[in-house]
Amino acid sequence: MNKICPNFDEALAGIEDGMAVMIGGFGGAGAPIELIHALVERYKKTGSPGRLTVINNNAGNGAIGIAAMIYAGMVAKMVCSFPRSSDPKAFTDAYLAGEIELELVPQGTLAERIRAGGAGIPAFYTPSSYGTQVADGKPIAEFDGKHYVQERWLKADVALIKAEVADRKGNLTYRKAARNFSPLMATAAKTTIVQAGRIVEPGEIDPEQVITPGIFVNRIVEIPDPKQEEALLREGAK
Amino acid sequence: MNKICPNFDEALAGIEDGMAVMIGGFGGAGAPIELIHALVERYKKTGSPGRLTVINNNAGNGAIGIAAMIYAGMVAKMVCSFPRSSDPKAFTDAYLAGEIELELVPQGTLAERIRAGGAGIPAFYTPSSYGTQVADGKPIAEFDGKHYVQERWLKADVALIKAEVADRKGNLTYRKAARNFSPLMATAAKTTIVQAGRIVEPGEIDPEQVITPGIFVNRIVEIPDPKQEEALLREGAK
Amino acid sequence: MTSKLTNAQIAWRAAQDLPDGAYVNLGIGFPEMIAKFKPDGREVIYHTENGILDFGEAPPAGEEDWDLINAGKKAVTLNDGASFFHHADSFAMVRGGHLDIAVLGAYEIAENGDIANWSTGPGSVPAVGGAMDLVHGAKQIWVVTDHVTKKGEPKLLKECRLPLTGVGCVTTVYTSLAVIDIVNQRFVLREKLPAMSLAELQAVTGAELVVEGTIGDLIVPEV
Amino acid sequence: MTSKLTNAQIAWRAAQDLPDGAYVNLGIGFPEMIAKFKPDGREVIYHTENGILDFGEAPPAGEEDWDLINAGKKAVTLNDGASFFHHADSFAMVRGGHLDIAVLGAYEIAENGDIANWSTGPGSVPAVGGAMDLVHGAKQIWVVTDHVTKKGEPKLLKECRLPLTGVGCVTTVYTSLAVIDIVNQRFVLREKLPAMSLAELQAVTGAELVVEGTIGDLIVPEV
Repeated sequence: MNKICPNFDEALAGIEDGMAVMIGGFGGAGAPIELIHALVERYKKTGSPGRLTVINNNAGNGAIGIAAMIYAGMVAKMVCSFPRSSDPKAFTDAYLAGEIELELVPQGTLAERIRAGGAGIPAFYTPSSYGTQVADGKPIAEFDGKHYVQERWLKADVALIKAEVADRKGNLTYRKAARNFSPLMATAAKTTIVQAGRIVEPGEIDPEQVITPGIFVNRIVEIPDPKQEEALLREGAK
Repeated sequence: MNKICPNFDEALAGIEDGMAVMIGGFGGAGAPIELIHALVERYKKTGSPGRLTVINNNAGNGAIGIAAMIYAGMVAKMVCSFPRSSDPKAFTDAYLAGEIELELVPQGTLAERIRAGGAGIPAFYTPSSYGTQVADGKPIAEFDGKHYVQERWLKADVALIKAEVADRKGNLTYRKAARNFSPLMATAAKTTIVQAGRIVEPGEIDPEQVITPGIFVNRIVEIPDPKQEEALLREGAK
Repeated sequence: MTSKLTNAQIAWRAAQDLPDGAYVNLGIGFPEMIAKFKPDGREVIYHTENGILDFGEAPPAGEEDWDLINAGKKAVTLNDGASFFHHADSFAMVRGGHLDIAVLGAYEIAENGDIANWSTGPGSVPAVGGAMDLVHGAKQIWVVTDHVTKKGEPKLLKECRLPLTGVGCVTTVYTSLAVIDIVNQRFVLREKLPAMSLAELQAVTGAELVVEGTIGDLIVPEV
Repeated sequence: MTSKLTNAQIAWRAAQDLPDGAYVNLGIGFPEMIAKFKPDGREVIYHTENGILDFGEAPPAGEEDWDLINAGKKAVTLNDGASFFHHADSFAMVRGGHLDIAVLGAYEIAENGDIANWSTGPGSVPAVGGAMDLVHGAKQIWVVTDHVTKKGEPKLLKECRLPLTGVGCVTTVYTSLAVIDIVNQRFVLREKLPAMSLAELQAVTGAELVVEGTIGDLIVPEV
């Protein structure tokens, strides 16, 4: 068992037009910049994969990462909780021009829907969004005298995530708040593709400290010294 | 903020007749033997707390731990997935005599119901038990052409769990497979009471390696060199 | 109209009510200022949606670690006893009722505890973040806000007009003019600026201010 | 009736079908024996409900760590690359379809894939454990079992009579006499003991055995 891929072509193989792609990260922390840009390059060269549904907490910042996907024209729909950022122009322009669809999901519901997708829970109830526009059209149920909204699981064809350390069996650790959605997304995608800053031998990650067990990971590509989205933006990346 | 209690009396204060008590452990791994026996001693001295509902994967083994609670007559009801063990006499006799009620819950559903209790999810759907007696009387729903059973969250008044390391703020780590249900139970009880093998200063547990964040913990009592239920049984404990 | 509190002063006032040992989530922006004014001697543990418990102050400029940020994407530091966790665990803390207090900003607050703080209606890009979870999660939901809009219109209303964030959830409102609890679907006035009469305050409030017992003086230092 | 496979031989036969790189949960008792017979050169990763992935063989007697056990409460060891997790994460692996294979014992299996393996009916203490989750979780559900009960009655039936563990979930049955896939709610015979005729096998099977293509010889070494 060796999940390590020698290059982006192998790591990103099989990502096709119209797929749903979960992308880890909250703000710049955990954004798998190198994986995203390899996919953007592929799209620019081959015209594919396009018409993607992208699932992330945000909707891009500046002109890198998910914003670069939007500028390239690869994204048909965003599923996110907060499509704003310090520089949300890429998404905002496309959205106001009607070129990109938005499914707005409260952040905790987004996290729970992804977890449910990975955990085989097709639907659950949450108090979040009850009585608001966001709940329009969703089933409502009462439990113990309180109202709740039924939400469905969220799955994806592919997850692109960033880990700090990985082994060939797919065990992962993350760095600080770069963990965020990534362990959930790893469970909810058919194919989970990881960029890891460092690859170690199985057993070198303490079994007590594995955050994502290898069962949830399909492919790993090693990216030492990965770019950090927020740092890039502050350096003025275009 | 100091959640450390100097003795069992303070740690176990407020546990009253009729309460629901979650107890960590799967088999002997993670069973908080010292906490349980302190509670049994209190019951023997004072007659309280009795008529308890105990939530654990199993229903006691031999004559120690949960089995000791049953023999003492403190337990009115067990909620568990597998009320068998190498020596299940305590539960079996009480059950067949009609002295103890059993709510049998599939193991994954038990875990998910406890997690839901801690996570504010009042109900969820699972494929588990669909079409079986265990689903009798529960709402069924169809999602994407497949049938699922609606299950409710499970909460408790008190959780008794065993950790390996704790700090005064309540951050916990566990030892190997002694983790099992304990991190879930810590989230689902009004009062979570922990016996920890070792207490360290806040910051000594790496923030990446905290398994139960302190927000879920109310009281801690230090029990160095705790007894291990399975080891006790094999030594012939009565 | 008399002079009113600055945002920093509103934050200061709210901070005085932080109990020792509380677990608190401070919303993005204005509510974040509350941490600065926590009274000495009280230990408060801050939660941020993106997976940190017990974070500390901002690091000095130039020493930021952009993998160590809060929900507002601002760099933070860690206190001893901090922990990291993923987003589902983070919102289990929120939704599961484990936070003592969540503090939010608001466009409108209704006397029944409804809050509108995420959308100014059609035409803008909607963004909700974690607010719809927070309003249903914490034991107390505080709002910090100017008492009126920039146009001088009441933000405290009989009913919200903007799209709701949550129904019946706000427990206390700290404004530029007053401190108001929401009890049994009524605005109960706890404190007001001493220079302002009850009638003056009522005139800029869109629903009845109920008085129960003494109205305290809202006195806040320069901060 | 001809001689039949021992449990160890049934386990050996099932083990030959373990694919390289598979994630597998072996049920308590008899199914656990399968791990012993895994063909060399294949890497199989074992999951246990109580929160371990990639555990290894039993430790030598006297070297057990009773905090390091499998779902059958037997002491195990860890392979390099193992991980620990809590029960909800463990069953997320199960229910979420992340396991390739789960292997269970059974009292009865029906031709539509129903399985009964948890209750022999009223009068006993019921115990279900993780079986009701496993039967709906793994991509393939294998059953290892004697072909008939101790009284010689068929365990493979048109319909189960005992309380069900799961409906329509079993994919392959490895018995003491045959290997049978369940395809489109029919028992499709893949292999049988060479010394046994199809008619003899059908006579101890409670539902029709469908033949599609060649029937292989079920040949198993002494183990």
